[in-house]
Parts: sequence; structure tokens; C-alpha cells
Amino acid sequence: MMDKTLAVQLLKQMMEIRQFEDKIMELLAKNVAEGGSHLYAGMEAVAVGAISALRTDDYITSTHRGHGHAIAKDGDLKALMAEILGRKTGVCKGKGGSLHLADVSKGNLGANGVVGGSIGLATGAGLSIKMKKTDQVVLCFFGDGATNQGIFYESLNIASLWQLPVIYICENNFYGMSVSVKRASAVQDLSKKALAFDMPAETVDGMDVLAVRESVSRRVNQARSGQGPSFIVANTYRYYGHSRSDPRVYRTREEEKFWRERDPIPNFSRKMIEQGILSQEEVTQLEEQVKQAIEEATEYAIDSPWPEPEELYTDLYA
Amino acid sequence: MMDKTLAVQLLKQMMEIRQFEDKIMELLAKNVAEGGSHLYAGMEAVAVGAISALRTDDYITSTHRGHGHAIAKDGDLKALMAEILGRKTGVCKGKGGSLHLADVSKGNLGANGVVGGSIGLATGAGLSIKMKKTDQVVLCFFGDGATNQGIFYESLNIASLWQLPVIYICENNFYGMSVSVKRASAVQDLSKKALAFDMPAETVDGMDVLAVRESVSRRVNQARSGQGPSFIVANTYRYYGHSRSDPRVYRTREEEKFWRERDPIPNFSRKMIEQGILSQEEVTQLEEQVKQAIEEATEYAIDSPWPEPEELYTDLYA
Amino acid sequence: MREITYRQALNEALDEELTRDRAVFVAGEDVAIYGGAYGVTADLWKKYGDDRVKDTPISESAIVGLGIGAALTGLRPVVEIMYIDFIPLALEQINNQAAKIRYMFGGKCKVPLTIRTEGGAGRTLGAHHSQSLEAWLIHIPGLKVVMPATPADAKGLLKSSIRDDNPVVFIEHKMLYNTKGPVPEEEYLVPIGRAEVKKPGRDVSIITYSRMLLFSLEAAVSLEKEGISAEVVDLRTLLPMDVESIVKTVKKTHRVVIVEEDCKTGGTGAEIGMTIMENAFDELDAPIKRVAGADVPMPKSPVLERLAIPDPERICQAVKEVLR
Amino acid sequence: MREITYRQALNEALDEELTRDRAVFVAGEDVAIYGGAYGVTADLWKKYGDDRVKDTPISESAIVGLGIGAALTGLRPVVEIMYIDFIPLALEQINNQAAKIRYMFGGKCKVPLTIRTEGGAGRTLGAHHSQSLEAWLIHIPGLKVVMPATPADAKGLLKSSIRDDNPVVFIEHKMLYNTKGPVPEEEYLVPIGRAEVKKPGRDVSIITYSRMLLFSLEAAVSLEKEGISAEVVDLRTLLPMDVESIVKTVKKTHRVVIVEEDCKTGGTGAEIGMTIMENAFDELDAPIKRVAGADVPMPKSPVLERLAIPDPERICQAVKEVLR
Ligand SMILES: Cc1ncc(C[n+]2csc(CCOP(=O)(O)OP(=O)(O)O)c2C)c(N)n1
Ligand SMILES: Cc1ncc(C[n+]2csc(CCOP(=O)(O)OP(=O)(O)O)c2C)c(N)n1
Ligand SMILES: [Mg+2]
Ligand SMILES: [Mg+2]
Repeated sequence: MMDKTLAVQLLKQMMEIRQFEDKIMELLAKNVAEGGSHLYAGMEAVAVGAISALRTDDYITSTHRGHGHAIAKDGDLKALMAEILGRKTGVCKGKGGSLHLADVSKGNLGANGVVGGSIGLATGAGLSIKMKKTDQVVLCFFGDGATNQGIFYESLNIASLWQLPVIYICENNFYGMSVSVKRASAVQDLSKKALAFDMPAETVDGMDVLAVRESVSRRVNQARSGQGPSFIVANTYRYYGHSRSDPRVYRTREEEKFWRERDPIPNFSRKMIEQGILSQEEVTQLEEQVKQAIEEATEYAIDSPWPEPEELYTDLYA
Repeated sequence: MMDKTLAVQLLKQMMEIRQFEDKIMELLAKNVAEGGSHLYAGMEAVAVGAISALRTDDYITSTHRGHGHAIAKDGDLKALMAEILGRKTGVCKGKGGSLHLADVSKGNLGANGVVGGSIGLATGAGLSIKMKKTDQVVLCFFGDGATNQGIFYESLNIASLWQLPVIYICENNFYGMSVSVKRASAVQDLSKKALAFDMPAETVDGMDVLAVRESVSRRVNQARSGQGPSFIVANTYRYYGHSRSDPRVYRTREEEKFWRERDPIPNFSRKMIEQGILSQEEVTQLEEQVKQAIEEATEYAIDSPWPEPEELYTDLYA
Repeated sequence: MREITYRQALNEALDEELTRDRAVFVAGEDVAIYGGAYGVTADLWKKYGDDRVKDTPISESAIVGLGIGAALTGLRPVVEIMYIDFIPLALEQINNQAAKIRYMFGGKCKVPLTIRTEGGAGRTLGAHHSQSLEAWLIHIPGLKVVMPATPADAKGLLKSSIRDDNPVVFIEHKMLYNTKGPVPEEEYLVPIGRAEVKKPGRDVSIITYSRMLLFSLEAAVSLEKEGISAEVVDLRTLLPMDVESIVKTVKKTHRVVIVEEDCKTGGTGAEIGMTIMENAFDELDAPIKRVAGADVPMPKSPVLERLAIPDPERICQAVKEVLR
Repeated sequence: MREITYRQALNEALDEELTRDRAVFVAGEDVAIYGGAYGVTADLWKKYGDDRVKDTPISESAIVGLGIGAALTGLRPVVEIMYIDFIPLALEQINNQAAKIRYMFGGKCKVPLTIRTEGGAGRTLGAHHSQSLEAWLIHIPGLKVVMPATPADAKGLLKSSIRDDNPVVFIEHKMLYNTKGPVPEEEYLVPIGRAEVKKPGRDVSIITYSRMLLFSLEAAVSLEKEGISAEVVDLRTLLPMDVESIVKTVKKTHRVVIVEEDCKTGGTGAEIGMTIMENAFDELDAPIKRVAGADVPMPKSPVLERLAIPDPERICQAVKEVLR
């Protein structure tokens, strides 16, 4: 039977991400948050399930839609929220912002404004591990759209050739901005792309946190024990538009409804309650607790100072 | 039975290429030709077989090893030789050189100094054809090494997605400069790379001009009739080193011998003689004729004037 | 004259050229159904269909490659790279192929390709969505580089770019899309390669382009109140640069401030400055000043982002310094 | 002192650093078995094995990506891009990732990556193997850009680059590999960021770097015979630029010729010139002249190639013009 601590951890992180993203949406609407933010709501099971399969000394690389990964990789809600608002107390001192959340000390090698931009880095981190002979692994996240970028293929080839401990996770939410996988990729089953590199691949239900966790765990174990890289496609969905102004003309309300019904959070809660691992009350409590934490983080961020003008020129060279 | 005119054409072109390349080697050694030249000797059956399957209004894109393609695509030996020597009478007025032989009027969209650099262009020419609804096709040549470049994958994806009339031909000579396919590619069967794009693929004996011709003809017909792109891997070998100074430490003399024995020119001659299509005498005559043509081209090139100093600034903008 | 936005002006240019010439087509990420990340290609897909307005995969290198191949074989592609920050992904194709093919092939072909892209800071999008990389592009012989600041120039120059037989990189600015200005109803072209004096003046020349034109004009208005008459020159095209217009304004005012949004070191302003050095040094009564972007990646924080690029106040200061 | 070639000097630098620090490794196309296209990594593979000297697939973008990821996680990669002409393939990774990561992440990490590459004309290799693209790189804050001209500087600067905690693009010149010069036997470093006066002079300053140093010194010798004393300054590092040394020489001679091999428009010389404009305008007795590469793709023909880049004669001419 499932461990209760784990159930709480998974559920709590998913709730944190969802509420964090809902809060950002609210702050964007109020112009408290400026600029864009690509929100992770709907996709929580992927980041949470996958990263729960890691040790704390393992690495991840993230994407332009990186809040979820950052939270799941032990991110501090306050420092993340402050970063997104561009405050001095942000995890990157307000210099990175939503698109560049990173915390190398915690193994998060960073979100990335460039689609596909971190796939090479992840591979390099894998090389580093292999050369240092530690038994860490790297989880490399990217979207379906990113699998059309040259560096994706170049990197998978090298990882497979050199048998690097990298798990490549494609978060297939069926669209790259407005362009569906149908209109962007010659193959609909994205796991086929690994065939070009003889890399083991599989597709997993990205709305099911346990399924993701299980699949990633297996691949992590392989990578840790020197069996090389793998490619996992997690089918999922993003609930919000690509950006705030996106009217979502490229997809139907029915399709959205279909995926809303598979919402990873209530589904996992329900399952845990059914299995007697958590009570409804505990779930409600957890939700409240998370709400509290998000409110605190928001307050913290809003009350935080802006960077000093001098900081424009600091942190450039080591 | 095989058409005699065709046999003569194929054999003659292969001889032209071989003797052309041997001549360049000689000119390089004498410092009459300056700079580098990547020679096509050994690989003649690929260019000749493949391009013989085309109409004159079809396009090709070529590589850094482009002399063979240029000759096979109706190139003028004199103008090509003069170009390699940097003369005003060269096909590119001496501005391109060995790495940039091109003749757009004859459908040769150019050699390319960048490995993989012309794969995108070929795809664009395919799009052009599709939009103009002519029934031309594009043959896109590149090496095994080029299949590790991002643009290769990006382009194949688009070609397959949009069903463009492009035949991608990988000239697999088992090395990219000094790095063997074994050390550079996660798959040894390079045709597997097309699996990532659901693109039909096959491997052909690139030392057999008729086998290449047959395979390419079939794919050309498909492309012409709207059945989209395909990927052909032609296994072959380059006889010279990558460049003049290359001591070929990365491969064995035995391996070279193995491939020398499969030399596409004597093998095809022998076959034609055996089948009674050509006589030994005719073959010898052809060889003499080609020798004559190469000598003439060489003299022409050497006697040709250098570009005028003013030409440094011409031909830049249309 | 009617006033429309920079966005609409660009949209009209594309629409008119698509109608005028069947060889023209538009391709890029999210240009079709979505109408472009910043709405520039809105409704064109509905009007012209998949065949002429094409969504592409996220494959910047192949997108430009496609465009070159299509241009080389008779079409007039207009491809879009969503942010100039992603231009480096396609720079091999732009630099080595698009710009060089004609010359390398002895002038026996042409590459009538337009690459539309968009740059600049102002939306606190951070270091990967706020760059100004035009300086790289002016260092590529064989290209033309166009950077309009007003709706009228945007329309007229985009039409000229599409009709040009050479590869043109056409750089829009994200903070200009919503700006409005007078744009003729009738068809017109603005020639590539000609600067324009956007405000005449006597005491100092402010030479600039793209969004910095707006800040420079603001500065000029403030300066006017203090009795300083600034001439504001909008380069509009960066390559080829309009040396004649630059020399003319220097000969008139003898003092120059260059205003550019890109990072100062190795930026476009350096070339503008040296152009003056080489063509009008003796006309200068004071050293040229550059007001430029800070030499840092663009920080996210709005307070730092504002400091990282020029503003009207700093332009005024620089003007006063060169007048001292 | 013993004399060795630029190639050997570089090879020694790599060898010594590989021995000194287990975190250092070398990766790139043909760097292992072949020993590098120009022989710079010769024999290192035999000595250090596949683990520390790695042949890679032809994947420039991923090669640099690999280097960044490895640097970010504790190693000191030295990756090679065979020709600077292929740097654009990796420029997204260099510009957006390597150079910006530390700043974007609030200074909480470092990227001790060295990217070795090689540029320049002179071997009639045509437009894709002869470029000088350093001007792009100096426009990327967060990078350092090093371009040594002599064997001694090559060795000392490569060692410094490898030990530097920032991403460094180290640009060699194909025409220098066989040049010889004195190189100390004992270990030494040459600091990044410092120019050097390679020949003192009184009448005019020739500011240059990389191969053009050799042509400039040749020119200076000819000029000396005509009674003109030229000071030749070798920048060695282009980013950060040694403003102090530049100002010093200008204050001494009051006349400047900049010699650069890259295409003139938007080239490195523009930044050097504007640096003088901003820091020593009043010291100038004549306009600065640039002797630069022609604004064309590099033509193959040896007769055109020679015309496309500066030569000692044209440098002498320019010097005489600024002395008029
Ligand atoms: C190289 C690059 N091209 C284009 C963009 C603009 N862009 C941002 S997100 C996005 C879609 C990415 O799709 P996908 O990889 O599927 O991730 P998702 O947004 O669906 O999570 C695009 C085109 C970018 N950031 N980087
Ligand atoms: C982008 C790029 N990287 C590296 C090189 C240097 N280079 C020239 S040819 C070559 C090997 C190419 O191998 P392959 O594609 O197999 O073609 P082959 O030479 O075997 O015909 C390399 C690495 C180049 N020209 N372009
Ligand atoms: Mg997606
Ligand atoms: Mg090969």
C-alpha cells in the first residue's frame, strides 16, 4: 500500500503548484505581476510525479513553463513568487523572472526562455555526472514543441551514444503555443523520436502522478546503474492559455472539458480517499494549508523591496 | 536489357568524376590548386546513379564534397575546374571555389561549406515546387556526419509533415572527417533516423550505380506523384583522405582495400562488358575520351584569367 | 490622414503584398491560426489559407532554410522569427547561406527573402525575450537590415523589403505595435537605405532608430523648452546605412548623440559613430556620445529593466554634455 | 628562449591544464584521434584517453550545450568549434545560455567554459571557412573574448581562459598556427583583459589584434625606414577591452589607425574607435582610420582573397593619411 507521507507530499506539491499558478494569474490580471508567465496548471502530475522519483542531489532542467518544476524541486514559494514579481528577495534576485527560475544549489539548473534551450545543458550535466562517477541523474523537461528543435535531436544522440544518465521528459500538452502536435510534428506518437537514437522510450499518462512517478523511477534506476538515458512522453494538458491574452482559438472547449475531467489533483485526492490513505478532511486541511502558504508567499513577495539600481551591474562576471 | 546510351552516360560520368578528382589531387600537390578540396573519388556511383534518375529541371543540393554532384548535374568540366582554381571563367566567377560549386540555372543549388547547411534549402526548394504545383523534385545530398546536425532533423520533420517532394540521400562513407559513424551516431543503421518522422527509408549499395539509380528512381516517382519525401542511405567510401594532409589514422589499410575492391567504376564496366552492353574497347575509348576532356578542362582553367580586382565588390546585391 | 497602429500597418503591408504577388507567402511559428505572437499576421490565414500562410514547427533554423530554398527557386517568402532572441538559432542560415549565396555563386542567382522579427525590451520578459541584436546583422554583407519606428515607415518599408531581391531582416519592436500614426490609404513604398529627419534642429543631432526614436523625440521636446534645438534623425535602415543623411546632419549641428537600445559594447552605435569619424570628423565640435543599453543581459525586474535601456532623461543629459 | 609554434604553444597549454586539474576536459569534432583539424589537440587523446579528450558528433549546438551543462555542474570544459564560421550554429547556446546564466540566476552559479575556435582568411577556403566574427561576440555581455597573436600570448592566455570562472571564447587564427616565437619553458599565465605594446613608437598608434598584428608590425618596420615611428598595440583580449592601454597610446601619439581583419561595417574596429572617441577625443589630431576587411563574403580566388583583407601596404597608406 501507498505510503501516507508520500501521498501527502505529492498532493501537497500539486496543490501548491495549482494555487501558485492561480495566484499568478490573479496577480497578472491586477498588474501586480508584470510581463508574461506561462502557467503550469493542469500539468502538475508531471513535475511532481517525476521529481518525486529523484534524490535531492539529482539535477533537473526546466522550461519556459517552469514554476511547477521549481516548486517540485524543493523550491521556496516565497523566493519563487518574489522572483516572478522581480523583487530583490527572489531566488534569482529579481534578475531572472518567471522564465528563468533556477536554483543550482538545489539541483534546478534553470527554466529557460528558449524552447529547447536547456536540453543541451541537461546532457552536459549528465556528462559531468558520468565523468565524476557520482550516481546522480538528470531529469530534462521540455514540451512537445521543443521536440522539433535541432538541439533536441543532437542531444539525444550524444546521450545515447555516450550512455549518459539523463531522463528526457517530454511534457506533451498537445500544443506548442497555438500549433497542435498534428500541425507541427510528422509523428503523433512522440516517443517514436527516440527510435532515431536507439533510446528506450515510453508514453505515460501525465495526468496520473503515480504513473509518472513509477515510470520515471524505473528510468532513474536504470540511469543510476549505468544503463543510460531514456525518453518519456507524458501526455498532459495546460489549462490556461499560452499567455494571458491567448483566446485559445486553436482548441475547442470540449477538448478542454475532456482534460479538466482528468484533473490530476482531484483525481489523485479521490483515489487516496478511496484507498483509505487520506481522509476527505485531511485533503481539505492540506488545501487550506497550501492556501495559507501561497498567501504568505504572495504577501512576502509584494512586500519585498525592489533590487537596488546598482544591482543592474552586479552578478555578471564571477 | 540495359540501354547502351545509359550505360555510356553512367560510366562516362563516373570516369569524369574520378579523373577530375585525381587531377585536382595532382594540382593540389603542385600548388596549382590552392586551399582545400574534399574529393569525391570512390563515391561516384552515388552522385551519378542518383542524379541519372532526375529530369534536368529537377533540383539538387550538394555538400562540401560537391565536385561529383556538380559534374553529374550537367556541370561543365571547364567551368568547374576553373572555379576550383579561382578563375574568372569559373562557374561562380572564381568567388565560390571547391566548396561552393553551384549552377542554379542547371538546378544545382550549390555545394556548401557547412555540414548540413543545405538540408534546409533543399526542403525550401521542395516547398517551392509544391506551392507552384510543378512536378519537379529535389535531391538533397549530405554525409553520415551531417545526420547529427539539428537542421537535418528539423528539415526531415517539415518535409514529412508537409509531404514535400524531396529525396534525402545520405552518402554514408562511414566517417565524418576522422570520426566513424560508430563514434558519432547512436544508431549504426542510419536509415533508422527517418523513423522519427514516419518517412519511408531504405539503404542501398552506394558502390553500385544501378542499385542507386533504381532506388532513387522509385523514390523520385513517388515524390513526383505527390507521395512525399523519402530517405535513402547509400553506403560508400571515400578513397582519399578527408583533406590533403590527412594521414588516415582513424581507419585501416585493410578497410580501404575492402572498399577499393568494390570500386564502382571497374565493377560497372565489368558488368557491362559481361552483359555484352559495352565492349572492353569501348570502355577503354571512353576512358581516353574522358582523359582528354579533363586535360582540356585543366588547361582551360590554368590558362584562364584571374578575376579583376573590381570584382571583389560585384555580385553582392541584386 | 487616418491613424492606425504599427501592428495594423504591418498587417496591411503583408496583406497587400500577398494579394499583389502570388510568389509571396508567410511562414513561421504561430503566424496562421494564432495570427502571430504579437498579432501582426492576424486574419491573413483566414484570407489566404494554409498554402500561403503557414504555421511551422518550432524549428528556427529550418524555417530560415526553407525560406532561402524557396527564395532561390522563385518565391518571395516572408518568414517570421518570433523574437530576435531566437535569431541566433537561425544565424548560420542567415549569415552563411542567405547573405552569401548570391556572391558565392558569382551573382547568378538571387535570394528575395524577408525575415521578419521583433526585438527590444519594455515588457519585463527577461533576458531571453528583450534583446536588440541588430548589430550582429549589420556585420553581415549581403543582407539588408531594416528597423522602422513609425507605422507609416513600417508599412512602406515592409512592402519594399518583400519586393527587394535581396535577403532583408526586418526588425520590429515589441513596444511599438500599439503605437499609432498617420498612414496613407493609397499604396506607397518607403525606400530601403534612406534615413529621415523626424524633427529638424540646429544645435545637436540625435541619431537613432526604432523605439529609441520615440524617446529621442520626447527628449527633443523637453530640450526645446530649455532652448536647445535638437535635430532627430531616424535611420530606418541600418544596412546599408544612409551615410549621406548622417553627414548632412553633422555638418548642420556639429554635435552628435547616438541613441540605441542595444548593449553598448560592439553595438550599432559604434558603427554610426565611426561612420561620422570617417566622413565628418572635422565637422565635430565635441566628442560623439552614445546613449545605449547597459552591457548586461536584460534583467527581469521592471526597476532594473528601465535602467538598462536609454530613456528621454538620459538622452537630454547626454545632449547637454555634448553642448558643454 | 626556445621558439615554438603557436600550435605547439596551444597544445602545451591544454596539456598542462589537463594535467593540473581533473575537472578540465576537451571535447569537439576530430579533437581526439585526429588531434584537431589544425593539430592543436595532437596527442592529447593518447595521453588522456576518451574520457578527457572526446570526439563529438558534428553537432555544434549540442557541443556548446554540453560544455555549459558540464561547467555549471563543476567541470571546466574546453570545447572546440572547428571554424568560427560554425559558431553561429552554437550562438544561441553561447549568447542566451553560457553568457547570461550567471546573471539571470542572480550570480548564484558560474560557467567556467572555454570555447576554442579558429578564424580568419588566407588559405583560399572560401566564404564558409575564412570569416572573422569576433564582433558578434564582443556584443555579448557575460562573455570574455580572447584573440592572441603570438605563441607566448596564445599559451598564457589559453591557460588563463581555462582557469577563468566565466565563459571565454578563445579565437585562434589559421594563418598563425605555423608561426614561431619565444615561449618560456616554465609555467606562466597571461592575464585576460590586458593589451600589450608590441612595438613602441611616437608618431602614430596602430591598434590591432590577432594575425593583423603581424601585418601591422611589418608595416611599422617599413614606416620606420621612412622615418615614421609607429606604436603597435596588440589588444589580445577584445572583451573586456583594455581601455586604459588604448587611451595611453592615443595620448602618446595623437593619431590612430585601427587594423582589423573582420568586415568593416559593424566590426570590432568600430568599438575600438568609439572607445577612443569617448575616452580621448581631445587627444586626437586627426580622424581615426580603420583598415579592415572588405564588406563582402570571403571570395575563393586567391587574388580576391588577398584584396579582401588588410595588408602591410594598405596599413602604411592609412598611417600616412592620418599623418597628413
Ligand atoms: C526557440 C524558441 N522559439 C519560439 C519561442 C516562443 N514560444 C514560447 S513557448 C512556445 C511553445 C512551446 O511549446 P512546447 O514546447 O510544446 O511547450 P508548452 O508551451 O506547450 O509547455 C513558443 C513557440 C521560444 N520561446 N523559443
Ligand atoms: C557545421 C560544420 N561543422 C564542421 C565542419 C568541418 N567538416 C567538414 S567536412 C566534415 C565531415 C563531414 O562528414 P560527412 O557529413 O560524413 O561527409 P563526408 O566528409 O564524409 O563526405 C567536417 C566535420 C563543417 N564544414 N561544417
Ligand atoms: Mg506543448
Ligand atoms: Mg562521411
